[in-house]
Amino acid sequence: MAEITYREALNQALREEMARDDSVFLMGEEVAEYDGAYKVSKGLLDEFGEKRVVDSPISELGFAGLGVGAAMTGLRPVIEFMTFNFSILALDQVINSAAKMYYMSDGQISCPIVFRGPTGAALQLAAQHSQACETWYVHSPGLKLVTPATPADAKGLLKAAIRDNDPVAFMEGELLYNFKGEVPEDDDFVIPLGVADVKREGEDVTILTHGKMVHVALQAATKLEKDGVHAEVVDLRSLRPLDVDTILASVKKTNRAVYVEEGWSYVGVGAQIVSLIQEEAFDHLDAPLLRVTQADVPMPYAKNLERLAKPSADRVIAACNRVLYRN
Amino acid sequence: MAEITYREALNQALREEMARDDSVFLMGEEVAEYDGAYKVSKGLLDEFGEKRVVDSPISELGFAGLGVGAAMTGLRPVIEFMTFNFSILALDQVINSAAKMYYMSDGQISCPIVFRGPTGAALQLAAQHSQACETWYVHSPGLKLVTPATPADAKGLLKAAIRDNDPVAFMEGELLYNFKGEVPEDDDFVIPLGVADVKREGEDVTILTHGKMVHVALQAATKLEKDGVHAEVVDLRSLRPLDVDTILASVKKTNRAVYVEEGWSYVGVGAQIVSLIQEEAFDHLDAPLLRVTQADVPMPYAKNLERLAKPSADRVIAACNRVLYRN
Amino acid sequence: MSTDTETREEEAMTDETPPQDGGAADLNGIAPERALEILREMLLYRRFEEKAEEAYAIGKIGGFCHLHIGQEGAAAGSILPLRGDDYVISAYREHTQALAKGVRPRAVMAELFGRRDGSSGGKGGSMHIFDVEHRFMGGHGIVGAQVPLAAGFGWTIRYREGDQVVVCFMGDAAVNQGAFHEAMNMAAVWDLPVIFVVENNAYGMGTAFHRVSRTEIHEKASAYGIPTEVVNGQDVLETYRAFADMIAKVRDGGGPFFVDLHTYRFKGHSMSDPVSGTYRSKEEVEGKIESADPIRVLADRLKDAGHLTQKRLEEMDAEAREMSQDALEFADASPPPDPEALYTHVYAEINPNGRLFFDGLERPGFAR
Amino acid sequence: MSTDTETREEEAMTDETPPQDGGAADLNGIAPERALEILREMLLYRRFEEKAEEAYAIGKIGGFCHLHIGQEGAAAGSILPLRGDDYVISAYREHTQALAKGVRPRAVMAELFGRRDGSSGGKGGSMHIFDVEHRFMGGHGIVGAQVPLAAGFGWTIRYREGDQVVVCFMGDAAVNQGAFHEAMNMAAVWDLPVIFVVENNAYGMGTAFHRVSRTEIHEKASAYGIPTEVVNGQDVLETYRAFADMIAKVRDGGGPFFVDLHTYRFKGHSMSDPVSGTYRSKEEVEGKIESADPIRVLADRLKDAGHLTQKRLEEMDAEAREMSQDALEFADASPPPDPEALYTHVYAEINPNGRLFFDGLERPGFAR
Ligand SMILES: Cc1ncc(C[n+]2csc(CCOP(=O)(O)OP(=O)(O)O)c2C)c(N)n1
Ligand SMILES: Cc1ncc(C[n+]2csc(CCOP(=O)(O)OP(=O)(O)O)c2C)c(N)n1
Ligand SMILES: [Mg+2]
Ligand SMILES: [Mg+2]
Repeated sequence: MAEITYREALNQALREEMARDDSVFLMGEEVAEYDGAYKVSKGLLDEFGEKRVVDSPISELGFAGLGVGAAMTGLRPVIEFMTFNFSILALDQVINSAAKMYYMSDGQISCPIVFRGPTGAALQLAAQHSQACETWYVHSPGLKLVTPATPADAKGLLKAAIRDNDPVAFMEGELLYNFKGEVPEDDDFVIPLGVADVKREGEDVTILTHGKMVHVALQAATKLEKDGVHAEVVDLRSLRPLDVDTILASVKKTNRAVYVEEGWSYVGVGAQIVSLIQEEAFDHLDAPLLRVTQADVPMPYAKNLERLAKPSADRVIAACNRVLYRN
Repeated sequence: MAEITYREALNQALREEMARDDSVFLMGEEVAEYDGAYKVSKGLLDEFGEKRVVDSPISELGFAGLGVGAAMTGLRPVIEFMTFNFSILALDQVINSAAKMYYMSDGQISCPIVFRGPTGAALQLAAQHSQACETWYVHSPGLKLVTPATPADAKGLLKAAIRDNDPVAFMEGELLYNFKGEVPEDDDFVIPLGVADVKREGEDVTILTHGKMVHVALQAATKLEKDGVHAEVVDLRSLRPLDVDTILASVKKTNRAVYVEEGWSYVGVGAQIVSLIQEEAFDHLDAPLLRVTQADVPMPYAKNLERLAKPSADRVIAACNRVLYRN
Repeated sequence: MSTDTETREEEAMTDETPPQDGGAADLNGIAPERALEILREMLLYRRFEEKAEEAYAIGKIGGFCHLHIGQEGAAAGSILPLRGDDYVISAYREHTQALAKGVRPRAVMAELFGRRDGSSGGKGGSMHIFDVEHRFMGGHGIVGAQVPLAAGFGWTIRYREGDQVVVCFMGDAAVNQGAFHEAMNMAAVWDLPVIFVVENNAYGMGTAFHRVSRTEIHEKASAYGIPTEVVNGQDVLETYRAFADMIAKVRDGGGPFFVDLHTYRFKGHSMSDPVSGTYRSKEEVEGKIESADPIRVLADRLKDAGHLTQKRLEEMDAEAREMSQDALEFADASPPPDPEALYTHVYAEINPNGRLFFDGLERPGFAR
Repeated sequence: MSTDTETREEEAMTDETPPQDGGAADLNGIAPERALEILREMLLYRRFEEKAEEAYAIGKIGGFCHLHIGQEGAAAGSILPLRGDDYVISAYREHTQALAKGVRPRAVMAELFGRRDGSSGGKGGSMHIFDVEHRFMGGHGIVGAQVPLAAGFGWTIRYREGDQVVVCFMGDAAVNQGAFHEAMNMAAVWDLPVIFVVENNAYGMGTAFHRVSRTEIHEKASAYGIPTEVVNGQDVLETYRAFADMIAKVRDGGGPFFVDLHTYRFKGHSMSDPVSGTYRSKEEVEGKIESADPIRVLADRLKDAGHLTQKRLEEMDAEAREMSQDALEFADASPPPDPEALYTHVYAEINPNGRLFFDGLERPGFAR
């Protein structure tokens, strides 16, 4: 085990998979000469050369499609979106080409490609640069979606995503890149997709979440502990495939749950999880399932407004108290 | 009252609003000389001229953005997407420009624009031409989404959408265009957004739905009647704004509900409605809320497979029986 | 329709060094035997699609069905010079292009019928013909979306240091899509071995090209620095010659090309659209059928050069009708897909952990 | 920075008929008084952004902040010839363009600070400056997305038969976006009164333009048939002259123009990026600052022509520093937005029926 940052963990995963499999290449804006806008690809150009670490023009739709074409013909592209905000321009190639190719061709042509980059808000980047894009990517069958919250998960899941034979959206967090944590050094440290991680055990209430919000949930759980409330924090890690068993097991233990996500509420990920839980654990619920999300507004620039717009530990605590009928 | 088709109802709404307000214009592929790919704009070119009924190049992102720019400067564009499948290419302008302009400019620049066209599947159009696009449009605040199921709703709601001061996605159905129904002739027949319509009354179970699926729900309700089950069919009509009161009133009466939609399940519209109901009517529920959706596959071409993939009256009946604990 | 890589390779060779005998000179340097094969191919495309038209009329084929009739020269002339391991990708008007690349008529027709023996098992239909064995990469329904995909194929070839060539077809209306622009630029920047071919039939549905562009198709590559050729697709030998030469250059590392391939659609945009109407006159269509039917043009050239008799032509046509009839009967006899097929091939990898499907439907043989 | 429509109108007139006296001949036909105003403007832009830079360094400004320093000539020369009712739209490097169009320095600085008195009430920030009174239409963060919007403004002008002109700015990297391509084509097809200006500073972040294009910026409009001009943005008088003439043509129905406006960024891409590094050398940047500072270039021209003394220049500079300091103090004194502002202006119309917000948060004064 070594303590490294989330950024370094991603960098290691890329380096190891590129060394392991020469069909893997990285393409995106500023990934090569600039070492990546957020330095995730630091040093990869020097190590693998410009054939495998490629600076693209600002053509999200075009290079996403080029990546899909490369995947259709046997390569394993890792396409970096500088942030997923810009990937909305590329969504047609993700949904209509990548996600459907295997089905439309009746299994003749698979599409092993990873679309990665930060999703959600950082600090004061305002409305167009602060979106959580999970909903747009998880709705369509044929795609997989992974959202690591820690350095270890970032490394293990990115390696799994690159080895997976389907298109995988891999959503990181700009505010997570400097986050440090223990990561196994083993070259073959891979975390299979579809396995949630109980980041903290508890029996009073389940806090379900993914990505950046895992840390907000953990803060909330720590504060709740002081109030004698033992919250369990379940990090879904991968939204599709989804570890339904772990979700249900936790809810059946605590009989109440809160979903915390960075994005908007309407058809947010939490809506799906709530719908699933109430269908499959109806008789175990002692309270309505609640959700904590971004305020229903485009993200404002002003610091004070942005803070109000984002989910906070206090809002998570309030929701937990509500499902616990405490005040 | 006159009996006309859904297509004619839309045509009347466009004609009346264009006659009423010279800032309204229609732009899209084939809307002028060709009278529209589905003939919705029949005769409008002759009546209003090429300045106001405009054939565009196949540039969804471009003409959606041009429409937003026109709306920002005082016009009221109606942008037709030949089908919403193609609008995924334009989503950036819808989400990042139209939906956020009013907020980013702190109320200086509003964006009164309608994006309209058919959503969902028709018959055997296969994976890329058969998508229900509601989820991609309803997630983001700043947008409104309307989904009429009948000629009267089509006319009254399109007129309201054109008069609304915000960007409105108006989703029709290719298979609805020939559907006939009574429509008031009154020139000022407008149905306000945000008002659901109980298309059939009943007290045993609530079937919630929108758009094309309203008719599948009504078929199911008719068959259930024969079994002595009185199903209430609530057509949401507008998904944002959403008539929560009518939804809750019905569920509090029947204590059980099923959501039927054409699209995929994961973060589908039904997920949101289920999440909302269980939160706001938890104690009234005698059974889990169930959902009937498209099979989780890209739409297949083969007739038999397509039929299996789509929600059917039988699947709705089965779901109703489950929530009624009948078999 | 030949699928044998070697043969095609030799053919390509022949094309690059046309024999000077046998009146090849009159045939754009193409050997008469080869020209006759090309004629046979085009007759098949024509008769095949006429059968599809009949089948559609009686409801055996559903959905959208876009016929290529009138544009056969564009397909034969550009695809037949390719090798079996070269790639072809197109939009939704691709039946004859699939045949040209070697996909079996039976497999294509069965796909149009939505049957189990179709090239995509009935899941793709008319707009989504795929046959990876013959490197026919679809069949795509979103106008312009195939262009970046083609660049990706070219990327792989360059990455693997192969000598294959990609031919990417699109309609004239597709050049107004952003995807076209972004992909052309990348193909130029990275010298990708792709020939971007606009089948310029002058209309996108009911929209004449000059109504949605101030410039001509052949000017559309100027902003990228990609060499451009204008070719008359109604003369298949001219087309074949031009492509054989371009393909050779691209194979030798000559980078991308752009082709404004002039052609004409004899039928409506799709089976549900009128042949003529406000957007083009009956006279215009009839005039084109009269003067620029690629099959007639080739037959006449071969007759004039003394390589074809009316009798031989009729024999060849009879063979084409037979093959098409055979494809039709095969398709009609092929069963619909198993209901279970609905759930197959959504994902190439069903992960052992976690749930991938959320529709609550029973999946026979699919845990998740 | 003048905001008076009339004045600007007259100015525009003057520009179209340059006085032959007062050495205007040496000044690209621009009257010396006008040239001095332009200098005053550019000094303000420079000092204003230097203040912003200081404020960012001490955390008074957050998020991304893209400075225009070095490119002031491009803004002054292209925007000052406009009328008050003409439209300007840009990307995220737009502070000085906003000032040029008449937005008050105080309002712009307060927006950078995210304060109540900002041009967007603190909601937009550096990348989203809007001021509809001065027809400054933002401030857009998605590369290329402003280009179709600009076409829409042009559409409205044509629709309303107005004589206003739209100037749309974008960076050199934006020409590789599909949105640029689609919008340029429509602008040409419909003769929209828009001048599309590429501020060609040779780099998109760390990517030199020639690494992502085989052709030059000025070749990018050839596929659309839009007349193109190449202008040296570091010489503001040349720029002003060129734009005054183009604007007059567009106002008279001359349709769209495309401009390859050569300029150079003296600072890093944003406050968080290095000024130089692997992508451009320290020497290159210093050389440009030495030889092509638009303020120095103009001051020298005015001095050589005898219209400016060092003393006068210093006085003007002092005024600019004062105004910038005033803007800074005003912004710093302006309170943050009310918490309630979080919920205002999401929708222009709160429908009486139905729910629009689903976050479960209390909205003081918002039923729904
Ligand atoms: C992005 C997108 N927009 C619209 C459509 C609907 N559509 C299908 S074909 C077509 C016309 C295309 O014309 P062209 O590219 O010239 O090809 P042709 O049909 O002439 O072969 C249109 C508008 C589509 N399939 N995709
Ligand atoms: C669609 C999109 N992709 C990527 C980005 C991230 N990004 C912001 S600015 C920039 C470089 C743009 O360079 P250029 O257009 O030359 O403008 P300049 O910064 O030089 O003024 C990039 C890649 C973005 N904002 N939008
Ligand atoms: Mg065409
Ligand atoms: Mg630049």
